[in-house]
Amino acid sequence: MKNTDFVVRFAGEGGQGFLSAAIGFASANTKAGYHAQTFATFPSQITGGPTWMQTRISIDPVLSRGDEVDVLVVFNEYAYETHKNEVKENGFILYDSDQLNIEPSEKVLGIAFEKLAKTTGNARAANMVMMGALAELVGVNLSVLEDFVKERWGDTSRYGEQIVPQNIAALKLGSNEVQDRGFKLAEIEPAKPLNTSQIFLNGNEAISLGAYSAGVEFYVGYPISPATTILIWMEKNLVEKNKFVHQVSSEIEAITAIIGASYGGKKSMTATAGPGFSLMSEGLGLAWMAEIPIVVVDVQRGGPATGLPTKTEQSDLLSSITPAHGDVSLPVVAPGTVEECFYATIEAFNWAEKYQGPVILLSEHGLAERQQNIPKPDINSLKIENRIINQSTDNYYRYESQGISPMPIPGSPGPYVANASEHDKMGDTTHLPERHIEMTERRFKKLEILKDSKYEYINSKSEIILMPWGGSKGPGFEAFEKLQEKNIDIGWAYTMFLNPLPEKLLIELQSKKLVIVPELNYLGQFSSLLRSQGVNAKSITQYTGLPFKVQYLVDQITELSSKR
Amino acid sequence: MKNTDFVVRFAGEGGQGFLSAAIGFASANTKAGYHAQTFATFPSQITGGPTWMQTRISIDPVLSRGDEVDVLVVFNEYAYETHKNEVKENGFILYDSDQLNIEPSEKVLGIAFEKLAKTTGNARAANMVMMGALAELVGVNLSVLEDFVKERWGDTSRYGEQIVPQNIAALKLGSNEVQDRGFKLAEIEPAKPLNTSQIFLNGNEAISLGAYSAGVEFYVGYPISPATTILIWMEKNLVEKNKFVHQVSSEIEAITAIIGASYGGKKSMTATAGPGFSLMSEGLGLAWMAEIPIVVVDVQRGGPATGLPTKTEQSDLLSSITPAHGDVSLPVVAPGTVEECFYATIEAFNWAEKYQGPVILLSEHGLAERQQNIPKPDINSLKIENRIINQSTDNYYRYESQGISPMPIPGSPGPYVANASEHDKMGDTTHLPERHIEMTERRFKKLEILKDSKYEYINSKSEIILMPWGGSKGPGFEAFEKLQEKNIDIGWAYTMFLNPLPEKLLIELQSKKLVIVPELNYLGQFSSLLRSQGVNAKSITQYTGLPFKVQYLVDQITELSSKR
Amino acid sequence: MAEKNNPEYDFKWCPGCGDFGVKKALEAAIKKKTIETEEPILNNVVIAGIGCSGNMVHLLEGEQPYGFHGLHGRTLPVAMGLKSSRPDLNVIVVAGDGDFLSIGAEHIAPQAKRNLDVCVVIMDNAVYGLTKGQSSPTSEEGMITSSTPYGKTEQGFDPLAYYLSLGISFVASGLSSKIKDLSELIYEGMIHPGFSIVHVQSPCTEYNNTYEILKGSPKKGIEPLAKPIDESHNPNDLKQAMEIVDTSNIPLGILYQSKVQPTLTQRFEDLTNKSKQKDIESLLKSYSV
Amino acid sequence: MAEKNNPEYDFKWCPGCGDFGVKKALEAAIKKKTIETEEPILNNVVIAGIGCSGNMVHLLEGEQPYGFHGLHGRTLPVAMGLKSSRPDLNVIVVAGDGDFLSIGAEHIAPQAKRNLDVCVVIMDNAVYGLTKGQSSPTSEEGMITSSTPYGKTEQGFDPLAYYLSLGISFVASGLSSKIKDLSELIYEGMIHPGFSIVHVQSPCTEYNNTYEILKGSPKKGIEPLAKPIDESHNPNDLKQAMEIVDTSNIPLGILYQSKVQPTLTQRFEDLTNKSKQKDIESLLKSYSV
Ligand SMILES: Cc1ncc(C[n+]2csc(CCOP(=O)(O)OP(=O)(O)O)c2C)c(N)n1
Ligand SMILES: Cc1ncc(C[n+]2csc(CCOP(=O)(O)OP(=O)(O)O)c2C)c(N)n1
Ligand code: SF4
Ligand code: SF4
Ligand SMILES: [Mg+2]
Ligand SMILES: [Mg+2]
Repeated sequence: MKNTDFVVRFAGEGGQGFLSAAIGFASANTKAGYHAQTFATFPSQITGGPTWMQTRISIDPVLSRGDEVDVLVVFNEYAYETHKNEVKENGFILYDSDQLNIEPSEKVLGIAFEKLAKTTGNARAANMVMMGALAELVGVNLSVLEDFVKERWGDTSRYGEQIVPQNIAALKLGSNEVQDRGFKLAEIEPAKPLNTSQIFLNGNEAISLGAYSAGVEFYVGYPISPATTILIWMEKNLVEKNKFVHQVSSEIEAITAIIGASYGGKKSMTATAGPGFSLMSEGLGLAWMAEIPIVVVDVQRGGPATGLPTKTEQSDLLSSITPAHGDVSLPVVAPGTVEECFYATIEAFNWAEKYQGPVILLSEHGLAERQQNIPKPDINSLKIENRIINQSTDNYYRYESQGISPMPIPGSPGPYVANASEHDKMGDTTHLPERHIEMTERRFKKLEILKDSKYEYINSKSEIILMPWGGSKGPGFEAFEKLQEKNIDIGWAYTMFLNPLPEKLLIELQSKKLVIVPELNYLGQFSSLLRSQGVNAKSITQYTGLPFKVQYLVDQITELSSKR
Repeated sequence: MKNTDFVVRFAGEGGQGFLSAAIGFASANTKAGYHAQTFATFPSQITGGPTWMQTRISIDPVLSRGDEVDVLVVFNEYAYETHKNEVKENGFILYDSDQLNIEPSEKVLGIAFEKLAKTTGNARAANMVMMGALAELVGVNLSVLEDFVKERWGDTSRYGEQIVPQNIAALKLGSNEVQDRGFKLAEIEPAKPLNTSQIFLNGNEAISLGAYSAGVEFYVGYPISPATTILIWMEKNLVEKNKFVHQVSSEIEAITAIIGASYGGKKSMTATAGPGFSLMSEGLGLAWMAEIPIVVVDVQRGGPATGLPTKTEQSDLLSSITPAHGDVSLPVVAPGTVEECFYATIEAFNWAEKYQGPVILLSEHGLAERQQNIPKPDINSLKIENRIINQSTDNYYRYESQGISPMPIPGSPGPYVANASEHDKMGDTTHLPERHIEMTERRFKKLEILKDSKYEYINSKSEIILMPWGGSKGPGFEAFEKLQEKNIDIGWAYTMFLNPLPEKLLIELQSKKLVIVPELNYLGQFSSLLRSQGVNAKSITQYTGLPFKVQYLVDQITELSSKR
Repeated sequence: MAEKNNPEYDFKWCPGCGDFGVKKALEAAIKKKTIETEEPILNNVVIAGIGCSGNMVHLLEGEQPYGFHGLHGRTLPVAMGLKSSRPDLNVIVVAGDGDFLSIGAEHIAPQAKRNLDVCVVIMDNAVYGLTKGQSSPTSEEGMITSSTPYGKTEQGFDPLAYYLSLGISFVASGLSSKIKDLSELIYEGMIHPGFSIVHVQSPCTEYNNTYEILKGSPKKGIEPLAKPIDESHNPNDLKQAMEIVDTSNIPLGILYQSKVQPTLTQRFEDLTNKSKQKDIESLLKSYSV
Repeated sequence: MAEKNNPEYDFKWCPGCGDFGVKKALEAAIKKKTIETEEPILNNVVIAGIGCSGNMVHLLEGEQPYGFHGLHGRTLPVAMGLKSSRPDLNVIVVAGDGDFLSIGAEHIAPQAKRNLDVCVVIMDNAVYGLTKGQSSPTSEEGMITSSTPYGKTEQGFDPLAYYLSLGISFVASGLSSKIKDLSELIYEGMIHPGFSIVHVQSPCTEYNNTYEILKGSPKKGIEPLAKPIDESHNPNDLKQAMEIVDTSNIPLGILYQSKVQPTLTQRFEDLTNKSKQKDIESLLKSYSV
């Protein structure tokens, strides 16, 4: 029997260089038409420290990191001890016998990566020996890696004549070594033909590209894991005429600066993580009150306060909807996959410009740090919303209508005061009760136009619905498929649009016996939100700093749904 | 028939000095054993601007400001035009004929306050003329005011010999004027004997006294309406050995400074309002994470962002429970009356010290600015909780147990790191999943000990329960009494302890057909919280910047409960 | 909306408040700039802090500029976002001493180091007016206010010395009652290419009436605290400016001006010359498998 | 917990990181102080910022002081709360240049004006270490970092000049590799009665290795940037201190020290002498009807 899917985990010390090999291995396979996803967990220290990364390869799109490990590649003793028990019964452990020694067995195979590499004349091809060995182990055709090598280092003017043949030789050395010793998982099925070209990237890159596609013109931010790479992307790519990007002195400066830029007519965004997001509370209230479109990306990390900067969690949902004092209910869009990171960012901008206010894009460490192939977006088919700008010259009042009103832009007609205090139609402060009523209702009524968003709804007749959100979508859907295989009667609902929820979906959910929400937090934040909206929802929670495993979800869902 | 209750409204221009008269009138009546409550709304400008204040006097404790006005006293044209329609059918309008002229009628009476006062030799006794007239109008015995005058200015060494006889003469002049012209509401019934001595103060003073009684040792804050008067109180009264008070540079400094002081072993507090509260988000998460007891008072004002600084609202509830990113659920205590402001503050300190974390005391502009008589607290009967301090010298670990553990105090044994990052038993940073699970559960488990708090529960068999919170308690209870008079089958539930709710009460509420929540916000924040906890709750909302009127509640409740 | 006529706006300054003078000076400066540059008033944006002073943005009379009245202490970041993305606008910040130097103090140095091209007008009354009379950073040590009933226990903060030490490229000091001089300073600040601050003594008649001290009183034999800078002063000389601040009580005029530092806008333009023009297709292509 | 032994703690500085030297110096200074004052180590509290540098609080070896590892940028307010309410403690702040001078910059001036009696040790590597190499306020203009790929577009911030301009009552400058000197500076800062800052050049070998520039290299003919302050310098002379900062690149030693300003604790004690002792009964009584 052939394999359709396998997981390789690489574990060692940060700085040993195997991380790039892991990504390279994934990338090489995507070039051959396979699907790949990487998953990594980093230590908080800068260099060194126990690190591991896992790559899952499949002939179908990859939904989760994979519960179990088919092949474990270890580079030191500690890594071996920590990870050995996660290898499947019929899996293998490949170790770098230059670095450590393990009692050999039919499961355990040592290869001296660097020593072998040296025989090609290039000691730095050690990674290639490892990859060649791996390809043989998991049954990937060596040509996949050879092609990758040729493309990666093919530019001889840059890399010289030697690198490609040396690396290919190294691949073969590794592959032969495994073959000679008779280790093999199973051949992997050939890749299925894809009808769109693919790109390979992580969630933060997808968000950055999404923002660029949506037409972001102004970005400022303050470094914070795991959002920093968005700042870095922008600093590199938003340096253009009529655009502006800058690292500012704090998140408070960031949030108020993007409000200033948007007030000036520019599509504006910042990205941060929990601690920075909390610092933005007051500014978010200002954008809501003065009705200024902005997009704030919160790439969630673990825990409250400084928390767990390098771990994943979905625990900022409640505070992202009501981050500040007073009556506010901020629109929240939460992507569930790397692909959705791209589209959700565009939707967030569209929402912000349409309803004229702040929108929270709620991503996660687990998405930000995951590398994955996704279909290359078709830029021409994107629907980009742009702000309605006031053109009227006489006696136009920004806040007069009850509903969306065109925004005047400084320099053009219709001057008004953008005011964080309660105000009248021209934006001047007022304390009249009738004005507070009118303006409060105006602000909330605008949310109505966001209620027709898209959602997924499968097996809608079932009385029990599985509805994860954000990055738990992947393992959730894999669990859903497994439950269906088992003929368990369960439906599937999913949307990126968490607040306001798509109206039709909400009405559907309200009629269900039970909505099960897998989510990575303690409080069961989304289910509590659903209950407050009249849905009988119950969470499956996890707060380990890691994503769900599929089997855990299958077990939990089975238990919950049978109780009823 | 005699009266048991009346309302006088004073309206004019800020700075005209009638505000002190209004408070004096209330205070004088409390000295005679009546109950009084004032209600004021101020303009945002500093001097001048339309201002009014209302005083309600009753033979029973006063629950709300009073829906309708028995006597309106006006000092200018604008005030007359603005308020004239709020006078009861059989009420009166008294105006200062030194300042304005109104068509006389059997309802409208003009007196030249200052001109008359001059005849006593003291033009500044104009307020006394007004009060004398008022006493006669509402049927309060003049001796009540005379006694007040004697006490207030009796110190002849300070005020001279003349003031008292002049003021008493002025009172009589006013009173006679009304008598001569035959105006009269009705005699008020004699005051009922009180068995505790009373104090007369506003909500912020009650909070300050409560904090002092609870043993506050450290207070820093930043001015903001309507919380500033707490800072001012502390600056005056917390200047003692082993205590510390200071105006700091921002709310961010305030929140982190009180955390530092509490870490050092001191009972610590700050007070703020919406915008300042939002700035404290990150700090509140720190106190939750590092388990540092603090009390943060949020005196709610109107609106999001800068909002409505001089109006009342109850719209910070949701953001006070989850003010920050990550899994947090902050304990919230919300007083409903001036008296409860005192006791709630003590409870907030008790909670903070008991569960070792931040507690939010959620007050309101409407309580802060209201003057009221309350029974003088019996200091000796108060239950004050103090922190359990580590005494153990060997190998004590602050975060080892699952449950409340004694706190080491710098200078004493048991050094640890108070850490905003996830940590191990000694407070050092760690990223281990098992530690994040353990510590998250530790933090939430501590809330369990707060679930046995007190609550009110009347007519508990009814299927429909009325359950206001905070300052809506007063008008809510008055409405409840009216509904009972009408034999409408409805129960009453109330607690200051909004999060976590008293467990027994919550179980009760979960079994009810409907819980009706009058609250001053748009979102229906408390009912949404109740629904998320399995209670079928529905709000009566109002977002005008003003408190509820009783009749409005009676109508709304009647409608809601009959629909079912 | 050409002229303003707003019956619902309900804030007024107290009689005699220094901010009235600042308002007149600002109106005149904006007018002068629109005339000289022939730009419409709509190209002006006034960004206001929270405080009595910040109400300026609603009280300006005549043809209206754009306005922004946001959060306490956050004028500069809003101005930074607006000006860096819209260099064509004339951006003016108006704020109080509490707003600018206490809760908002963190935002000054960054703009100084970037040389953000906005003009800041500070109304310093050494007190928190709008919250009814607490101490502010510029209140002197020992000063009795509602929040310092036994006297302020912090040294007073010297804003002019602070601005100079940060190398802010235009620093001037004015007095609210000298409207014409003040207007000229604000105008100079607005046309200065870079970060400019006009720090105005604007007394609070309600909580800290310093008119007499500032202007002096020949009758009572009180020397004025605020005096014009000597004509011989060279505003390009930072050292000299610092000495004036050190020795004179409240110097009035332009203390320092430097035009050599590039503005943030110019700095960013330099970057755009260094980087390649991007487009979404080429960006996507760089992620191709 | 006498000695620290914590297998779960998972942060390490990179090989060669300057913070190692600062750690040794700090340990020695604390030790010296506990010996000289015969106070237990438990009277010491180390309040750390967020950054590589802040991990100091977990890495200190030997007998343990108390520690506080809170939020990015908020060391000073925590120290203010702790020290003002517990003047008996020895409070030490350790933070990085980003933590202290960027997001936390607003907190410096207030402590300077109060003369809060804590000792601050800044590990300046002119870069954000923990977030992997972005620019910081002290990075020089034009510096290439991950967040400034075309060069930093802000002027570099001069922390020593800034401290002096605020009148901070003890300002010293050190180098992480000169452990003994540094330890002495920190010790002096700790025993100084008032606000003291020891600003340390502590290179980041990973993202901004400045060892060679700072220490110089006779072999390569590179003059050291960091040089001891001339012995003739009088640290009580603020003007002279400012000149040194202006002219020398990185002066090492005590730049300024003033003992005349009262500390915040002393200031507050003065108040308590002015106010009457209160008790709850008399306070309640003042509200009697
Ligand atoms: C975050 C926040 N904290 C506090 C306040 C309350 N507040 C309003 S104005 C003000 C101070 C005003 O002083 P200043 O800036 O000197 O202006 P002035 O009124 O004296 O002109 C304060 C503290 C607020 N609006 N927001
Ligand atoms: C509010 C907030 N914003 C951002 C961060 C992310 N962050 C952690 S450390 C750091 C900068 C560290 O630089 P520095 O203070 O110079 O310390 P170093 O690592 O260089 O020692 C940042 C931005 C955070 N933890 N909290
Ligand atoms: S309080 Fe002071 S600053 Fe405010 S308006 Fe009145 S005089 Fe002006
Ligand atoms: S990244 Fe730099 S500052 Fe951080 S530990 Fe490594 S060398 Fe030190
Ligand atoms: Mg002021
Ligand atoms: Mg640094």
